Amino acid sequence: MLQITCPWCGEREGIEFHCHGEAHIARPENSAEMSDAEWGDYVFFRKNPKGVHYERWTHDAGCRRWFNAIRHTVSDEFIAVYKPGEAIPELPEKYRDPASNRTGAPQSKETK
Amino acid sequence: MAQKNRLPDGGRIDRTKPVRFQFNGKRYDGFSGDTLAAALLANGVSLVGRSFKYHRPRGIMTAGSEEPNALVQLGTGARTEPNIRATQAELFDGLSADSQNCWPSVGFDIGAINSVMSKYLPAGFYYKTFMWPASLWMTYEHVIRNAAGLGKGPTESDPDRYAQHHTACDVLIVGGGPSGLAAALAAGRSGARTILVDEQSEFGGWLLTDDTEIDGMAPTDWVANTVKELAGLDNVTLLPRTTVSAYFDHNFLTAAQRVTDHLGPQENTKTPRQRFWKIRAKQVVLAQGSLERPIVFADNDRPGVMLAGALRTYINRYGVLPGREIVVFTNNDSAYRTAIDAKNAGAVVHLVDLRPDPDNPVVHQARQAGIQIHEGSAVVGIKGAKSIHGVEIAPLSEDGKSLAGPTFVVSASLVAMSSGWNPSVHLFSQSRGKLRFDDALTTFVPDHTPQKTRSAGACNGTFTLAGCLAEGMEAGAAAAKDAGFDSAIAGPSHVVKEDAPGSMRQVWTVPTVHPLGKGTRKHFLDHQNDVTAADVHLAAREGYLSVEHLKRYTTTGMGTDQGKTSNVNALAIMSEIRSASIPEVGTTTFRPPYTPTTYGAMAGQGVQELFEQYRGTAMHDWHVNNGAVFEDVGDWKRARYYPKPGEDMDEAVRRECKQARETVGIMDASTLGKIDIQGPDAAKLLNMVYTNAWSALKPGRARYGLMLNEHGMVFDDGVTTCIGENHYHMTTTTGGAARVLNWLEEWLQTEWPDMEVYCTSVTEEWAVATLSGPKAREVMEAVAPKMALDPQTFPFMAMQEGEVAGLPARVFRISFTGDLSYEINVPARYGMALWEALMEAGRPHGIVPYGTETMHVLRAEKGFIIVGQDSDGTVTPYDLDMDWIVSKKKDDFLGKRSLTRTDTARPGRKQLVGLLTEDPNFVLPEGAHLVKEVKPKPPMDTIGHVTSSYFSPNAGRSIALALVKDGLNLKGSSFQVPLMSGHVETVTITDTIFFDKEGERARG
Amino acid sequence: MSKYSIFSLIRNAGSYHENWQRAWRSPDPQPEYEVVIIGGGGHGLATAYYLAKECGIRRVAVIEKGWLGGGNTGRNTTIVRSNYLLDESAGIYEHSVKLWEGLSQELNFNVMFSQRGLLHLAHNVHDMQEIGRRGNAIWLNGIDSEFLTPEQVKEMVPLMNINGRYPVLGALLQRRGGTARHDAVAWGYARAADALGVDIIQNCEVTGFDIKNGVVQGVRTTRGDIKAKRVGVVTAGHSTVMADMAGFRMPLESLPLQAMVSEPIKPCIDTVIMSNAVHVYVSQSDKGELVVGAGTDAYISYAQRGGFDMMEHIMGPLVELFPFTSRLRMLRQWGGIVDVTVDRSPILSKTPVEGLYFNCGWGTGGFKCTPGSGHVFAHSIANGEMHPIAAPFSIDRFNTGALIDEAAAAAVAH
Amino acid sequence: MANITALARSPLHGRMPFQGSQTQIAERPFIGKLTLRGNAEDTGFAAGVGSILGVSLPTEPNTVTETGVCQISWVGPDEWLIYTADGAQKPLQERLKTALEGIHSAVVDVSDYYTIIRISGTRARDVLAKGCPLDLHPRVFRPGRCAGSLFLKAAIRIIQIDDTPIYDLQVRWTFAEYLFQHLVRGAEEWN
Ligand SMILES: Cc1cc2nc3c(=O)[nH]c(=O)nc-3n(C[C@H](O)[C@H](O)[C@H](O)COP(=O)(O)OP(=O)(O)OC[C@H]3O[C@@H](n4cnc5c(N)ncnc54)[C@H](O)[C@@H]3O)c2cc1C
Ligand SMILES: NC(=O)c1ccc[n+]([C@@H]2O[C@H](COP(=O)([O-])OP(=O)(O)OC[C@H]3O[C@@H](n4cnc5c(N)ncnc54)[C@H](O)[C@@H]3O)[C@@H](O)[C@H]2O)c1
Ligand SMILES: Cc1cc2nc3c(=O)[nH]c(=O)nc-3n(C[C@H](O)[C@H](O)[C@H](O)COP(=O)(O)O)c2cc1C
Ligand SMILES: [Zn+2]
Repeated sequence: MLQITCPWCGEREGIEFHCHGEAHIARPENSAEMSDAEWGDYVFFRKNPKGVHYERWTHDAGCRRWFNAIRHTVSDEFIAVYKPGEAIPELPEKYRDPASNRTGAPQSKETK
Repeated sequence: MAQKNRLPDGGRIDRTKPVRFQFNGKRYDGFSGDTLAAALLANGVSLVGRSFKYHRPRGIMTAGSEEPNALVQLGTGARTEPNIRATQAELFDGLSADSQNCWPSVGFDIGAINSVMSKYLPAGFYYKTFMWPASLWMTYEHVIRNAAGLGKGPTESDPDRYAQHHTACDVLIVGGGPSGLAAALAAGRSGARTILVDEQSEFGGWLLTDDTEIDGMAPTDWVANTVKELAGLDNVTLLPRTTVSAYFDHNFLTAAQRVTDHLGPQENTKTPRQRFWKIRAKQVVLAQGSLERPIVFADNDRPGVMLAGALRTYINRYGVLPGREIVVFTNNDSAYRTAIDAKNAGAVVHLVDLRPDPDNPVVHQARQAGIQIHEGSAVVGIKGAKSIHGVEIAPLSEDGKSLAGPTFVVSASLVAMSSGWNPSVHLFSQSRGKLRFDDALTTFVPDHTPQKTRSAGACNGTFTLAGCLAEGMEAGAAAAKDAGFDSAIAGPSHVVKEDAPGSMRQVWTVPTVHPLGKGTRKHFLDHQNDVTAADVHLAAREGYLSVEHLKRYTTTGMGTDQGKTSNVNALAIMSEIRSASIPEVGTTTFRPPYTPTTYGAMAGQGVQELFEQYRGTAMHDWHVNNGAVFEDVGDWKRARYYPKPGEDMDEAVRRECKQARETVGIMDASTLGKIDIQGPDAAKLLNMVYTNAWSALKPGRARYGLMLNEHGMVFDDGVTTCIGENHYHMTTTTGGAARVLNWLEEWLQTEWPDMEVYCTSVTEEWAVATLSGPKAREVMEAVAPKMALDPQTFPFMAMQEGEVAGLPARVFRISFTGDLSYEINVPARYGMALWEALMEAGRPHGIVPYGTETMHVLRAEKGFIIVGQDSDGTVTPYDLDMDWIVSKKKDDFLGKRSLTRTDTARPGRKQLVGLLTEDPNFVLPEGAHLVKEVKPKPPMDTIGHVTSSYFSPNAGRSIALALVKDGLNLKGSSFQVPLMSGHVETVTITDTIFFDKEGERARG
Repeated sequence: MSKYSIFSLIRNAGSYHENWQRAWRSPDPQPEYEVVIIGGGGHGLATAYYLAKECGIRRVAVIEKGWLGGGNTGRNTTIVRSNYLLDESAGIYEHSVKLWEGLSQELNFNVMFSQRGLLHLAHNVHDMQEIGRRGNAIWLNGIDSEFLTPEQVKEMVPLMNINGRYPVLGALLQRRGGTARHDAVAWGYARAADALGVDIIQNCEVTGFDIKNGVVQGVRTTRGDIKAKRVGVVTAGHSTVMADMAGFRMPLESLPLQAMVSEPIKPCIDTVIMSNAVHVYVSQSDKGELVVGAGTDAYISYAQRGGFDMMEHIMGPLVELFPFTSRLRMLRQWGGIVDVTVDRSPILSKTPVEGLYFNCGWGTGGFKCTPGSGHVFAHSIANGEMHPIAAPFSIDRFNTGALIDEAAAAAVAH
Repeated sequence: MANITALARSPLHGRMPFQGSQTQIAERPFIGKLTLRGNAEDTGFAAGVGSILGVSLPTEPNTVTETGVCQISWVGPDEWLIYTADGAQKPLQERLKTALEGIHSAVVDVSDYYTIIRISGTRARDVLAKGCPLDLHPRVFRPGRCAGSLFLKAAIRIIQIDDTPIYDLQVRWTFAEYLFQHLVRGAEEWN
């Protein structure tokens, strides 16, 4: 069972939370002009990195808020949590992995 | 009966409390404080069970939870339990246990034929045979299955209760030996919330066996003082009889506490039998101690061969000397203490030491005590099968690979062996800790772990008592400090006088007169799964060289003991074969639980009638009292129909259906999801989540909507009503309530944070009774005299607030039956009052309560879909023939783009249509398929399937809805529906409305 | 390859089992192969075997970063069945079950394929509709399928509680379904493939691809570069990691899936039982343990272990459905990394890189398809065109929308 | 409107309270409850609410503010629950709505959506520990604190009233029976 820090409620047991997959996937605004492949990429294709992952969680049983977390998918360690709209925290040095284009902060700085 | 092996005094048993028990039907006596194993040994019972594969006679090898051999069936009837370690079962009056995996008795076991056949049954033999003839495999398998397994499971429900317990602490200490106790003192004194856990009945660990003084005190006195001090600290929780079973991420550990097991079956089952602890610890100190290694020598599995430390425990802790003539076989110093204690207890002792020239104070002590020491020698064979009557000893060559002299036999009934100690790194390893191989100790010790945990004492490879105490103290203090507590007052260090342990000599496989695997003798590694040293050689020969392959091919370490005594020996032998170092061979993965954990304890109290909630509406009791039959819809209990005496479901539903259309029906619709939506951007939100347009909806007006996911597939539907300016009341399907709210919140909180909308679930705030049928208005007039009910002021798809039966209400003129309907919402507390008032008012009009089944028929008569039944997550609005609800004008809504993908927009998809059977009385089974062409037998190409199917009393025939490929273009065509029964029904594709095609009644 | 049989067993017993051959060689990688298969799980090994056996391609290497069968093949609950709803799924899974039926003999390795029958329980009206639809679909696809009444269920599995919180209203039975000995499948394919000349290279990790002008040239490994014009990637939970090396994305998430076994006991459950509403599935292995599983943890993890929550979630349902298990004990719990697609159907596909084929997305239920998947994948690689049974499972379906949505339609996995 | 209070039924209508020597469990039916949503940083909102409630909203997560008339607990960064005497909730809702006219906010009556189960006594904490993962140790959780969490499969909101300890558990109508039975089952071992 994970222990997760809700940006509002603090450290709580993982069973109060739910994970919703990759964060920072902005919904395209020009979907009418997108090809099937571009649209399919938005709907279905994910980074699924072995390493640092930017993802979305909700504190369902607590404050019912969505928030973002940076978690390492091998160690399952939470590197940071941040509220929607907050700037993406800088990744500590030891997690930066130039070899993989899957890890590292998302391309878009949008924090939706 | 006399306990012939019980020493006249000593031990921690309570001799004033005799305890009677049964083993294999025979009565015995023991004492309070005994384990079953101790009591059996006291009574001279050494044959306890039979092994898994060869059915070899087996006795008691250890004194703890690592026991591989002495597994028994404990208790009878509903409380019977298989595979209980006799070494862990505490004795209580009336305990009854039996040997398992043997027939007809443990003494004479037919299955022992496998032992004779053993040369044909090496590791993995079953992969090589039982293949011909192929048709016989299931028969072979049947025989194999019956031969395997150990004990028998119960066949009844468990009469006992269990509980779970969440807790958090600053410092969790696992193990209450000297290291753990010292750690607990340090942590406890600092004020940190401390939990000390030990799986045994009392704290003390090895100190209950050993006699080394601490601060000039007998070790047990030191333990008593320490426990007393800890018990007096209210920040310390002491949990004896509790096994930490698992170490998960972020310092989450689970532990199973045996609350009443040691007392036997309880009449008052209100006390849980076991309690399952879920512990979140800021810091963990592992002080699990160490487990002694057996020596791999010929016939080392005979009843009477036990670990040296275990023998010492039986002597000192239980006052039992299980044999009068004892051979102690060792490669290290620690077993000398066993020899000395056995000698002092009155036994004749031979010491066989693999080391050619042991020379330590303890060796001299042993000599002085008159013990004969055979140096550089080994036990190379055992005389006796069900018990031991002689031990063969021979000197070993320098490389340890062969005998260096003649074998001689000493008379003995017991062999105590020690090949060194393995730190218990199980939990450390589960914590994702990495191990390091220690060459001096020839075993794995903790290296580093990413979690906040420390190892102290024997589990850390520290084997001196002084070292354990010091390390424990230090770990406890450091853990408390890291948890935020100042530990300056941890206390002084302890004074212990002891000798430094000498070196060891590893002989991983002790030779015998025959080359390994060639004689009749077997060198056991994994006693429970009957894996021998020869099996490891075979596995290596066949290429199963990886330690993981070795494990799986030979099953070593896969028994109920998880190889606690065998794993390191197996690795060592493999490393010799591969000429690789032990760390190169590596270990298998340590997994939870540490020892097997009761399912009941993990399930806790949420079983049987408390398994899952029954969600019932405010009117639930009425349905119960009026004979409703319920159905499960998610976790809701919904009234399905209300049979009159003698009616079956079909009859009841036909009656309800007719009456609801002819007079008026009433249904409990409280379970529908309801969401209050407010804010300036509410309509904007609705426009995004529904396919149709919402901007123009006026207060007091309602509209039906479909929701799609981003894949473009329908995932919920419902009516949303404008309650006031920027204020809406959304309804969802019963099953979709939570999903829809989460969906709205997801978009609002993550994608559209600037939208000014608040959503609040109000599902249970409102109880809802639906009146439906031509007489509905009459009933309303009776109960809502102040409401304007004429269709002009209160038309179809309108909402009005007011008083119904004197209760504050919101009334919606919406309809899922296609008849004149009123959905009356009142605060849930008045649900029952509303329902009763409506029944009362409806009685003169012939009101009928109807359940979900009738609702399904009535809505199907009108072709209204049920999301999840007529659609399944692969269906678009177009597939449902609902183009009308997809706005062409809106720029965007969720799922819009997906509707135009190549496949989604393709013609010929499965589309929702009506079906009429040729035989109007034949009701198609839901799930039946339409085929292009009926063949004598499958396969047949299908073109669609029936989603809903009922007998419609109002249409006077059966009706059905179906998803059919290109169905919308096939109206009027006939197809066939073959059924497994052999019946083939012809159906004609129609539109989906079977009743009141013009839709006049709802508007009425 | 010397043949295994009762006679060879007796003969070898005479020589103290000292003359058994290695089940497979341990060769050094050669600089070039015709086909390289990445991943020595069941699917990869089966692919290599059928390439050599049926497609005449013997210069094949299987590259495995750890030990053979150490991925999901070695950690699954071994359920085999072909009672899938959709035609495409029925096509591939039934193809597989047919291969299972002769597999021990074909491989000369007893994989202990046990057709003890498999029950899907229905606990509510919705479940009944679901099994009704699926049962008929399966039957019309020519696959065995039976509906059982609660009484018949009770007769098959007397220890089941059919009157619990969610009573059993019926069940769907596939008698030809059952279990198999998972490790033996990997070893059996490895031994048979090795005998046909396939090089099985363990402890060798693929770290990259050599791709020129969109065409694969070979792979980079921890034991050097290996050339191959055709490469099949069969790495289950690590598929997106491999795709990343090749420069594209996959519609997959890698989730922990857990299982556990009880202590072994004498036979008490003779069938495989799956229940979605009560959310647990159980069978009893030949060794006597109850093998129990449930759903995936809900977050991506490559840790190959699960959290406690999911285990705990299985306990209530397990005791609810089988009250006698309350006094049994869990012996071991473990986890695998499963690669899950949105539609819960696998991907067998060409990729944006020519010559590079992917076989993945089997998620929680690919063990049963080990022979079938290997078979059609081998033919696809050999012919350069996807085998007709594999063709619907292309990556492209996530763009066109032609999902094979077993999840949405039937809500059954494993 | 006629006097209808006699017609009202709570979810645990007819259930005997559990009166153990070490734990007591009983429903507190019919407490007025309002969900209040709004942006606490919006001065208009804060002032509007303050003018009606007489106090400022608790903005520290998981804390409770008492006014003598109302008990206001933090639910989320833009969400509060207000408990008040039965019958007072509607007028309060109206007054809040009026005071917040033109300010983006919501006041929703959820009096019947939830009920409250009070658990008290020396074993109350142990009973809660059987299903609730919150750390309720007095060093961590005190009177004046609240939190949303779980009790087994029921979502609950918990408020500590005093050090006895007394806790109020808010639970959805349809989970009240489940929660109550579990609490009683949990308490039985000590009574
Ligand atoms: C707990 C659990 C229960 C399951 N239950 C069932 C069930 O009952 N029935 C069923 O049908 N299915 C079940 N499954 C699913 C099934 O196990 C898998 O779908 C199937 O085994 C996948 O086989 P595979 O050969 O594709 O993958 P794997 O066996 O995982 O093999 C992939 C291999 O690729 C290797 N690899 C990865 N990266 C590299 C690299 N870079 N270089 C070299 N090698 C690499 C890995 O080491 C691994 O050995 C279950 C899975 C789990 C985890
Ligand atoms: N060579 C030797 O002579 C030698 C070797 C090893 C140990 N020792 C002696 O043994 C003692 C070791 O002290 P220690 O405190 O480190 O260990 P210990 O063995 O005295 O105590 C460990 C305790 O941990 C408990 N335990 C283990 N796993 C557990 C689990 N999962 N959950 C709950 N409890 C668990 C055991 O029941 C035991 O009581 C010292 O006195 C040392 O001198 C001597
Ligand atoms: C069907 C099946 C049955 C198993 N039975 C046992 C068993 O009887 N004893 C055991 O220790 N492990 C058993 N295991 C679990 C393995 O020991 C091991 O945990 C699993 O293969 C995962 O590997 P890992 O734990 O080494 O990561 C079984 C695994 C499977 C898939
Ligand atoms: Zn929170």
